[in-house]
Amino acid sequence: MLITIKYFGQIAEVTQKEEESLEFSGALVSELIEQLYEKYTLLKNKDFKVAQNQELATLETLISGNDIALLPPFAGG
Amino acid sequence: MLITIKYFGQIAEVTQKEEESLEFSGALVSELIEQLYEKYTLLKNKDFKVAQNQELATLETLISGNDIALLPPFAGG
Amino acid sequence: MADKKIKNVFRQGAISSEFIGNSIAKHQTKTSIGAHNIFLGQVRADVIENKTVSAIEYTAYEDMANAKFHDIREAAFEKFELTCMHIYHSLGTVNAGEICLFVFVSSPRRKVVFKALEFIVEAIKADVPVFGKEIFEDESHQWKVNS
Amino acid sequence: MADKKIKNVFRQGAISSEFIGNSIAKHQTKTSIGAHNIFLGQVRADVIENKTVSAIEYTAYEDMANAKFHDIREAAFEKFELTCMHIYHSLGTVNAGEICLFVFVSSPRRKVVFKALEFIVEAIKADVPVFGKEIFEDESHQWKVNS
Repeated sequence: MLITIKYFGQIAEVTQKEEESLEFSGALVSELIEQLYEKYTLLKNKDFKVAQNQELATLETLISGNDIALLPPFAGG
Repeated sequence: MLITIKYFGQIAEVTQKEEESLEFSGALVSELIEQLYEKYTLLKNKDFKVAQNQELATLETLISGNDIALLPPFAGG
Repeated sequence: MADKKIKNVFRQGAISSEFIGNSIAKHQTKTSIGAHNIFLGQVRADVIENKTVSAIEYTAYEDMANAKFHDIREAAFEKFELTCMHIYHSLGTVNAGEICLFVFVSSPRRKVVFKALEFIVEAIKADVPVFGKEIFEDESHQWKVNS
Repeated sequence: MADKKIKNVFRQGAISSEFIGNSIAKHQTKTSIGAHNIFLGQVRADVIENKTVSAIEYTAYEDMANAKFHDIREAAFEKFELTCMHIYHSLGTVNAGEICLFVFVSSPRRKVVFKALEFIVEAIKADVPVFGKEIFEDESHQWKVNS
Protein backbone atom coordinates (compact mmCIF):
# COMPACT_ATOMS: atom_id res chain seq x y z
CA MET A 1 0.00 0.00 0.00
CA LEU A 2 1.22 3.51 -0.80
CA ILE A 3 1.03 5.72 2.27
CA THR A 4 1.81 9.38 2.84
CA ILE A 5 3.60 10.46 6.01
CA LYS A 6 3.98 13.95 7.42
CA TYR A 7 7.03 14.92 9.49
CA PHE A 8 7.18 17.80 11.97
CA GLY A 9 9.74 19.74 14.00
CA GLN A 10 12.90 17.85 14.85
CA ILE A 11 11.62 14.76 13.05
CA ALA A 12 11.48 16.77 9.80
CA GLU A 13 15.08 17.81 10.54
CA VAL A 14 16.07 14.14 10.50
CA THR A 15 14.07 13.15 7.43
CA GLN A 16 14.97 16.44 5.69
CA LYS A 17 11.46 16.61 4.32
CA GLU A 18 8.02 17.50 5.62
CA GLU A 19 6.10 14.83 3.76
CA GLU A 20 6.71 11.77 1.63
CA SER A 21 4.88 8.86 0.06
CA LEU A 22 6.29 5.38 0.47
CA GLU A 23 5.33 1.79 -0.14
CA PHE A 24 4.39 -0.06 3.06
CA SER A 25 3.71 -3.78 3.08
CA GLY A 26 3.17 -4.32 6.83
CA ALA A 27 0.04 -3.88 8.92
CA LEU A 28 0.89 -2.21 12.24
CA VAL A 29 2.35 1.09 13.38
CA SER A 30 5.24 -0.87 14.95
CA GLU A 31 6.12 -2.24 11.51
CA LEU A 32 5.99 1.19 9.94
CA ILE A 33 8.36 2.50 12.62
CA GLU A 34 10.80 -0.36 11.91
CA GLN A 35 10.74 0.52 8.23
CA LEU A 36 11.38 4.20 8.97
CA TYR A 37 14.25 3.33 11.37
CA GLU A 38 15.89 1.50 8.48
CA LYS A 39 15.49 4.46 6.16
CA TYR A 40 16.43 7.13 8.77
CA THR A 41 18.86 5.67 11.30
CA LEU A 42 18.93 8.90 13.34
CA LEU A 43 15.20 8.52 14.06
CA LYS A 44 16.12 5.89 16.67
CA ASN A 45 17.52 8.65 18.88
CA LYS A 46 14.38 10.74 18.64
CA ASP A 47 11.29 10.80 20.78
CA PHE A 48 8.10 10.85 18.67
CA LYS A 49 4.51 9.69 18.51
CA VAL A 50 2.58 8.46 15.50
CA ALA A 51 -0.78 9.98 14.62
CA GLN A 52 -3.28 8.50 12.19
CA ASN A 53 -6.41 10.37 11.18
CA GLN A 54 -5.32 13.12 13.56
CA GLU A 55 -5.48 10.83 16.58
CA LEU A 56 -2.49 9.37 18.42
CA ALA A 57 -1.86 5.75 17.51
CA THR A 58 -0.17 3.00 19.53
CA LEU A 59 2.36 0.42 18.35
CA GLU A 60 -0.54 -2.01 17.82
CA THR A 61 -2.72 0.33 15.75
CA LEU A 62 -3.52 -0.94 12.25
CA ILE A 63 -2.28 1.33 9.48
CA SER A 64 -5.24 2.39 7.33
CA GLY A 65 -3.07 4.67 5.24
CA ASN A 66 -4.82 7.98 5.96
CA ASP A 67 -3.25 11.06 7.49
CA ILE A 68 -0.18 9.51 9.05
CA ALA A 69 2.18 11.83 10.90
CA LEU A 70 5.29 11.57 13.08
CA LEU A 71 5.04 14.04 15.96
CA PRO A 72 7.96 15.06 18.17
CA PRO A 73 7.29 16.18 21.78
CA PHE A 74 4.64 18.89 22.05
CA ALA A 75 5.74 22.37 23.02
CA GLY A 76 2.55 24.45 22.80
CA GLY A 77 2.15 27.54 24.94
CA MET B 1 -12.84 57.14 77.85
CA LEU B 2 -13.66 59.09 74.70
CA ILE B 3 -13.48 56.85 71.63
CA THR B 4 -13.96 57.51 67.93
CA ILE B 5 -15.87 55.02 65.79
CA LYS B 6 -16.01 54.81 62.00
CA TYR B 7 -19.08 53.44 60.22
CA PHE B 8 -19.13 52.00 56.69
CA GLY B 9 -21.63 50.95 54.05
CA GLN B 10 -25.01 49.87 55.32
CA ILE B 11 -23.90 50.49 58.93
CA ALA B 12 -23.35 54.17 58.08
CA GLU B 13 -26.87 54.14 56.60
CA VAL B 14 -28.23 53.13 60.02
CA THR B 15 -26.11 55.54 62.06
CA GLN B 16 -26.56 58.28 59.42
CA LYS B 17 -22.95 59.29 59.95
CA GLU B 18 -19.54 58.00 58.94
CA GLU B 19 -17.77 58.76 62.19
CA GLU B 20 -18.51 59.88 65.72
CA SER B 21 -16.83 60.29 69.09
CA LEU B 22 -18.58 58.96 72.16
CA GLU B 23 -17.96 58.34 75.85
CA PHE B 24 -17.43 54.63 76.63
CA SER B 25 -17.10 53.40 80.20
CA GLY B 26 -16.89 49.64 79.55
CA ALA B 27 -13.91 47.47 78.68
CA LEU B 28 -14.83 44.92 76.00
CA VAL B 29 -16.03 45.01 72.42
CA SER B 30 -19.20 43.22 73.56
CA GLU B 31 -19.99 46.13 75.90
CA LEU B 32 -19.40 48.66 73.15
CA ILE B 33 -21.81 46.78 70.90
CA GLU B 34 -24.46 46.80 73.65
CA GLN B 35 -24.07 50.55 74.01
CA LEU B 36 -24.40 51.05 70.23
CA TYR B 37 -27.50 48.82 70.11
CA GLU B 38 -29.11 51.13 72.63
CA LYS B 39 -28.27 54.20 70.58
CA TYR B 40 -29.12 52.65 67.18
CA THR B 41 -31.85 50.05 67.59
CA LEU B 42 -31.76 49.12 63.90
CA LEU B 43 -28.14 47.95 64.26
CA LYS B 44 -29.50 44.75 65.85
CA ASN B 45 -30.79 43.67 62.44
CA LYS B 46 -27.46 44.24 60.79
CA ASP B 47 -24.54 41.92 60.26
CA PHE B 48 -21.22 43.60 61.10
CA LYS B 49 -17.74 43.05 62.49
CA VAL B 50 -15.72 45.32 64.75
CA ALA B 51 -12.17 46.29 63.82
CA GLN B 52 -9.65 47.90 66.16
CA ASN B 53 -6.28 49.14 64.92
CA GLN B 54 -7.28 47.83 61.48
CA GLU B 55 -7.57 44.24 62.70
CA LEU B 56 -10.81 42.35 63.30
CA ALA B 57 -11.72 42.14 66.99
CA THR B 58 -13.81 39.54 68.84
CA LEU B 59 -16.47 40.13 71.47
CA GLU B 60 -13.80 39.60 74.15
CA THR B 61 -11.26 42.05 72.72
CA LEU B 62 -10.33 44.89 75.11
CA ILE B 63 -11.15 48.31 73.74
CA SER B 64 -7.95 50.40 73.62
CA GLY B 65 -9.73 53.28 71.99
CA ASN B 66 -7.75 53.46 68.75
CA ASP B 67 -9.11 53.14 65.23
CA ILE B 68 -12.43 51.46 65.98
CA ALA B 69 -14.68 50.66 63.03
CA LEU B 70 -17.95 48.84 62.38
CA LEU B 71 -17.67 46.86 59.15
CA PRO B 72 -20.62 45.37 57.26
CA PRO B 73 -20.08 42.24 55.12
CA PHE B 74 -17.23 42.58 52.65
CA ALA B 75 -18.04 42.86 48.96
CA GLY B 76 -14.68 43.38 47.27
CA GLY B 77 -14.13 42.28 43.69
CA MET C 1 4.12 46.01 58.82
CA ALA C 2 4.60 49.67 59.75
CA ASP C 3 8.08 49.58 58.22
CA LYS C 4 7.02 48.48 54.77
CA LYS C 5 5.65 50.81 52.14
CA ILE C 6 1.95 50.18 51.70
CA LYS C 7 0.70 50.81 48.17
CA ASN C 8 -2.65 52.31 47.31
CA VAL C 9 -4.54 49.59 45.46
CA PHE C 10 -7.61 51.74 44.78
CA ARG C 11 -8.49 53.50 41.55
CA GLN C 12 -11.40 55.89 41.11
CA GLY C 13 -14.06 54.34 38.83
CA ALA C 14 -13.82 51.36 36.48
CA ILE C 15 -10.53 49.78 35.40
CA SER C 16 -10.22 50.18 31.62
CA SER C 17 -9.20 47.50 29.13
CA GLU C 18 -6.46 49.90 27.89
CA PHE C 19 -4.99 50.03 31.39
CA ILE C 20 -4.93 46.23 31.47
CA GLY C 21 -3.40 46.02 27.98
CA ASN C 22 -0.70 48.50 29.02
CA SER C 23 0.08 46.52 32.17
CA ILE C 24 0.60 43.42 30.02
CA ALA C 25 2.84 45.35 27.59
CA LYS C 26 5.04 46.57 30.45
CA HIS C 27 5.93 42.97 31.31
CA GLN C 28 7.46 42.22 27.93
CA THR C 29 10.87 43.45 29.09
CA LYS C 30 10.80 40.89 31.91
CA THR C 31 12.09 37.96 29.92
CA SER C 32 12.36 35.56 32.86
CA ILE C 33 8.55 35.40 32.90
CA GLY C 34 6.95 32.41 31.17
CA ALA C 35 3.37 32.62 32.42
CA HIS C 36 0.94 35.36 33.37
CA ASN C 37 -2.44 34.83 34.99
CA ILE C 38 -4.98 37.62 35.21
CA PHE C 39 -8.25 37.76 37.14
CA LEU C 40 -10.83 40.40 36.28
CA GLY C 41 -13.94 41.04 38.33
CA GLN C 42 -16.73 42.50 36.22
CA VAL C 43 -19.97 44.05 37.53
CA ARG C 44 -22.94 41.85 36.64
CA ALA C 45 -26.35 43.25 35.65
CA ASP C 46 -28.05 40.85 38.07
CA VAL C 47 -31.84 40.81 38.12
CA ILE C 48 -33.22 40.78 41.67
CA GLU C 49 -36.99 40.84 42.14
CA ASN C 50 -37.47 42.18 38.60
CA LYS C 51 -35.00 45.00 39.08
CA THR C 52 -31.70 45.08 37.20
CA VAL C 53 -28.40 46.15 38.74
CA SER C 54 -27.01 49.03 36.68
CA ALA C 55 -23.89 49.77 38.73
CA ILE C 56 -22.05 49.09 41.96
CA GLU C 57 -20.83 51.96 44.10
CA TYR C 58 -17.73 50.85 45.98
CA THR C 59 -16.52 52.28 49.27
CA ALA C 60 -13.81 50.97 51.56
CA TYR C 61 -12.16 51.38 54.91
CA GLU C 62 -9.20 52.46 52.83
CA ASP C 63 -6.36 52.35 55.36
CA MET C 64 -7.29 48.92 56.63
CA ALA C 65 -8.02 47.68 53.10
CA ASN C 66 -4.62 48.78 51.77
CA ALA C 67 -2.94 47.17 54.80
CA LYS C 68 -4.83 43.93 54.06
CA PHE C 69 -3.94 44.05 50.36
CA HIS C 70 -0.34 44.49 51.48
CA ASP C 71 -0.54 41.46 53.79
CA ILE C 72 -2.08 39.35 51.01
CA ARG C 73 0.70 40.46 48.66
CA GLU C 74 3.41 39.55 51.18
CA ALA C 75 1.78 36.18 51.93
CA ALA C 76 1.54 35.35 48.22
CA PHE C 77 5.21 36.19 47.58
CA GLU C 78 6.12 34.08 50.61
CA LYS C 79 4.01 31.13 49.46
CA PHE C 80 4.58 31.13 45.68
CA GLU C 81 7.55 31.76 43.37
CA LEU C 82 6.27 34.89 41.67
CA THR C 83 8.17 37.38 39.55
CA CYS C 84 5.59 40.08 40.07
CA MET C 85 2.07 40.79 41.26
CA HIS C 86 -0.29 43.71 40.78
CA ILE C 87 -3.68 44.38 42.35
CA TYR C 88 -6.10 47.18 41.48
CA HIS C 89 -9.60 47.70 42.92
CA SER C 90 -12.16 50.32 42.00
CA LEU C 91 -13.75 52.84 44.33
CA GLY C 92 -16.86 54.85 43.42
CA THR C 93 -19.27 53.92 40.63
CA VAL C 94 -18.58 51.00 38.30
CA ASN C 95 -21.29 50.29 35.72
CA ALA C 96 -22.53 46.82 34.80
CA GLY C 97 -20.09 45.30 32.29
CA GLU C 98 -17.15 47.32 33.61
CA ILE C 99 -14.19 45.94 35.52
CA CYS C 100 -13.78 46.58 39.25
CA LEU C 101 -10.92 44.22 40.19
CA PHE C 102 -7.70 43.45 38.31
CA VAL C 103 -5.24 40.95 39.76
CA PHE C 104 -2.14 40.10 37.73
CA VAL C 105 0.51 37.51 38.68
CA SER C 106 3.57 36.42 36.71
CA SER C 107 6.09 33.65 37.19
CA PRO C 108 8.77 31.79 35.23
CA ARG C 109 6.52 28.71 35.17
CA ARG C 110 2.82 28.18 34.79
CA LYS C 111 1.78 25.81 37.59
CA VAL C 112 2.40 28.37 40.30
CA VAL C 113 0.38 31.20 38.72
CA PHE C 114 -2.92 29.31 38.90
CA LYS C 115 -2.55 28.57 42.61
CA ALA C 116 -1.26 32.04 43.43
CA LEU C 117 -4.04 33.87 41.60
CA GLU C 118 -6.82 31.87 43.24
CA PHE C 119 -5.20 32.33 46.67
CA ILE C 120 -5.02 36.11 46.18
CA VAL C 121 -8.55 36.53 44.82
CA GLU C 122 -10.11 34.42 47.59
CA ALA C 123 -8.16 36.37 50.23
CA ILE C 124 -9.31 39.69 48.76
CA LYS C 125 -12.95 38.54 48.84
CA ALA C 126 -12.66 37.30 52.43
CA ASP C 127 -10.35 39.75 54.19
CA VAL C 128 -10.48 43.20 52.61
CA PRO C 129 -13.04 45.72 53.92
CA VAL C 130 -14.57 46.88 50.66
CA PHE C 131 -18.31 47.55 50.49
CA GLY C 132 -20.55 47.50 47.44
CA LYS C 133 -23.88 49.22 46.98
CA GLU C 134 -25.77 47.66 44.08
CA ILE C 135 -27.67 50.43 42.33
CA PHE C 136 -30.79 49.37 40.41
CA GLU C 137 -32.10 51.05 37.29
CA ASP C 138 -34.84 52.72 39.36
CA GLU C 139 -32.13 54.18 41.68
CA SER C 140 -33.11 52.00 44.63
CA HIS C 141 -30.25 49.92 46.03
CA GLN C 142 -29.18 46.91 48.04
CA TRP C 143 -25.87 45.98 49.66
CA LYS C 144 -23.72 43.35 47.99
CA VAL C 145 -22.34 40.47 50.08
CA ASN C 146 -19.53 38.19 48.87
CA SER C 147 -20.34 34.50 48.74
CA MET D 1 -16.72 16.25 15.28
CA ALA D 2 -16.84 16.53 11.51
CA ASP D 3 -20.19 18.30 11.79
CA LYS D 4 -19.00 21.08 14.05
CA LYS D 5 -17.22 24.14 12.79
CA ILE D 6 -13.58 24.00 13.80
CA LYS D 7 -12.03 27.43 14.41
CA ASN D 8 -8.50 28.36 13.49
CA VAL D 9 -6.76 29.09 16.79
CA PHE D 10 -3.45 30.10 15.20
CA ARG D 11 -2.18 33.61 14.64
CA GLN D 12 0.98 34.48 12.72
CA GLY D 13 3.62 35.89 15.09
CA ALA D 14 3.26 37.24 18.64
CA ILE D 15 -0.08 38.07 20.25
CA SER D 16 -0.09 41.79 21.03
CA SER D 17 -1.18 43.41 24.28
CA GLU D 18 -3.55 45.59 22.23
CA PHE D 19 -5.27 42.48 20.88
CA ILE D 20 -5.71 41.22 24.44
CA GLY D 21 -7.00 44.61 25.64
CA ASN D 22 -9.51 44.66 22.77
CA SER D 23 -10.70 41.15 23.60
CA ILE D 24 -11.37 42.26 27.17
CA ALA D 25 -13.21 45.38 25.96
CA LYS D 26 -15.49 43.28 23.74
CA HIS D 27 -16.80 41.44 26.80
CA GLN D 28 -18.16 44.54 28.49
CA THR D 29 -21.49 44.15 26.71
CA LYS D 30 -21.88 40.68 28.23
CA THR D 31 -23.30 41.78 31.55
CA SER D 32 -24.01 38.29 32.87
CA ILE D 33 -20.26 37.83 33.29
CA GLY D 34 -18.84 38.37 36.78
CA ALA D 35 -15.36 36.92 36.42
CA HIS D 36 -12.74 36.63 33.69
CA ASN D 37 -9.56 34.59 33.93
CA ILE D 38 -6.78 35.01 31.40
CA PHE D 39 -3.66 32.91 30.89
CA LEU D 40 -0.78 34.29 28.85
CA GLY D 41 2.24 32.24 27.81
CA GLN D 42 5.30 34.42 27.30
CA VAL D 43 8.58 33.35 25.65
CA ARG D 44 11.39 33.22 28.22
CA ALA D 45 14.97 34.25 27.46
CA ASP D 46 16.24 31.05 29.06
CA VAL D 47 19.99 30.64 29.36
CA ILE D 48 21.12 27.12 28.37
CA GLU D 49 24.83 26.34 28.45
CA ASN D 50 25.70 30.04 28.31
CA LYS D 51 23.47 30.70 25.33
CA THR D 52 20.34 32.83 25.61
CA VAL D 53 17.06 32.03 23.86
CA SER D 54 16.12 35.02 21.71
CA ALA D 55 12.94 33.62 20.12
CA ILE D 56 10.82 30.53 19.62
CA GLU D 57 9.75 29.52 16.14
CA TYR D 58 6.42 27.70 16.37
CA THR D 59 5.13 25.16 13.88
CA ALA D 60 2.15 22.84 14.22
CA TYR D 61 0.31 19.97 12.65
CA GLU D 62 -2.37 22.57 12.06
CA ASP D 63 -5.37 20.41 11.17
CA MET D 64 -4.88 18.06 14.08
CA ALA D 65 -4.03 20.95 16.43
CA ASN D 66 -7.20 22.86 15.56
CA ALA D 67 -9.23 19.68 16.01
CA LYS D 68 -7.62 19.18 19.45
CA PHE D 69 -8.24 22.81 20.44
CA HIS D 70 -11.85 22.23 19.41
CA ASP D 71 -12.11 19.08 21.55
CA ILE D 72 -10.61 20.91 24.54
CA ARG D 73 -13.08 23.73 24.04
CA GLU D 74 -16.04 21.33 23.90
CA ALA D 75 -14.82 19.45 26.97
CA ALA D 76 -14.39 22.66 28.95
CA PHE D 77 -17.91 23.89 28.11
CA GLU D 78 -19.23 20.45 29.09
CA LYS D 79 -17.36 20.41 32.40
CA PHE D 80 -17.65 24.04 33.54
CA GLU D 81 -20.38 26.70 33.47
CA LEU D 82 -18.67 29.16 31.14
CA THR D 83 -20.16 32.13 29.31
CA CYS D 84 -17.34 32.23 26.79
CA MET D 85 -13.88 30.97 25.99
CA HIS D 86 -11.21 32.11 23.54
CA ILE D 87 -7.90 30.48 22.65
CA TYR D 88 -5.16 31.95 20.43
CA HIS D 89 -1.75 30.41 19.75
CA SER D 90 1.13 31.84 17.74
CA LEU D 91 2.80 30.27 14.72
CA GLY D 92 6.13 31.46 13.34
CA THR D 93 8.64 33.56 15.28
CA VAL D 94 7.82 34.91 18.73
CA ASN D 95 10.62 36.86 20.42
CA ALA D 96 11.58 36.54 24.08
CA GLY D 97 9.18 38.68 26.14
CA GLU D 98 6.38 38.35 23.61
CA ILE D 99 3.16 36.40 24.09
CA CYS D 100 2.57 33.11 22.26
CA LEU D 101 -0.57 31.77 24.00
CA PHE D 102 -3.72 33.62 25.10
CA VAL D 103 -6.52 31.72 26.83
CA PHE D 104 -9.54 33.69 28.04
CA VAL D 105 -12.48 32.24 30.00
CA SER D 106 -15.49 34.05 31.46
CA SER D 107 -18.30 33.00 33.76
CA PRO D 108 -21.00 34.54 35.93
CA ARG D 109 -19.06 33.41 39.03
CA ARG D 110 -15.40 33.25 39.91
CA LYS D 111 -14.84 29.75 41.33
CA VAL D 112 -15.39 28.07 38.01
CA VAL D 113 -12.97 30.23 35.98
CA PHE D 114 -9.91 29.15 37.95
CA LYS D 115 -10.60 25.45 37.46
CA ALA D 116 -11.60 25.87 33.82
CA LEU D 117 -8.53 27.90 32.86
CA GLU D 118 -6.08 25.46 34.42
CA PHE D 119 -7.88 22.52 32.78
CA ILE D 120 -7.66 24.18 29.36
CA VAL D 121 -4.01 25.24 29.63
CA GLU D 122 -2.88 21.82 30.87
CA ALA D 123 -4.81 20.12 28.05
CA ILE D 124 -3.22 22.42 25.46
CA LYS D 125 0.26 21.64 26.76
CA ALA D 126 -0.40 17.88 26.78
CA ASP D 127 -2.59 17.21 23.75
CA VAL D 128 -2.00 19.76 21.00
CA PRO D 129 0.69 19.05 18.36
CA VAL D 130 2.57 22.36 18.42
CA PHE D 131 6.36 22.35 18.10
CA GLY D 132 8.78 25.00 19.28
CA LYS D 133 12.28 25.65 18.04
CA GLU D 134 14.21 27.71 20.57
CA ILE D 135 16.51 30.04 18.64
CA PHE D 136 19.63 31.22 20.48
CA GLU D 137 21.32 34.55 19.96
CA ASP D 138 24.07 32.85 17.91
CA GLU D 139 21.36 31.37 15.63
CA SER D 140 21.91 27.82 16.81
CA HIS D 141 18.76 26.13 18.11
CA GLN D 142 17.25 23.40 20.25
CA TRP D 143 13.78 21.92 20.38
CA LYS D 144 11.47 22.88 23.25
CA VAL D 145 9.69 20.13 25.20
CA ASN D 146 6.76 20.83 27.54
CA SER D 147 7.19 19.70 31.14
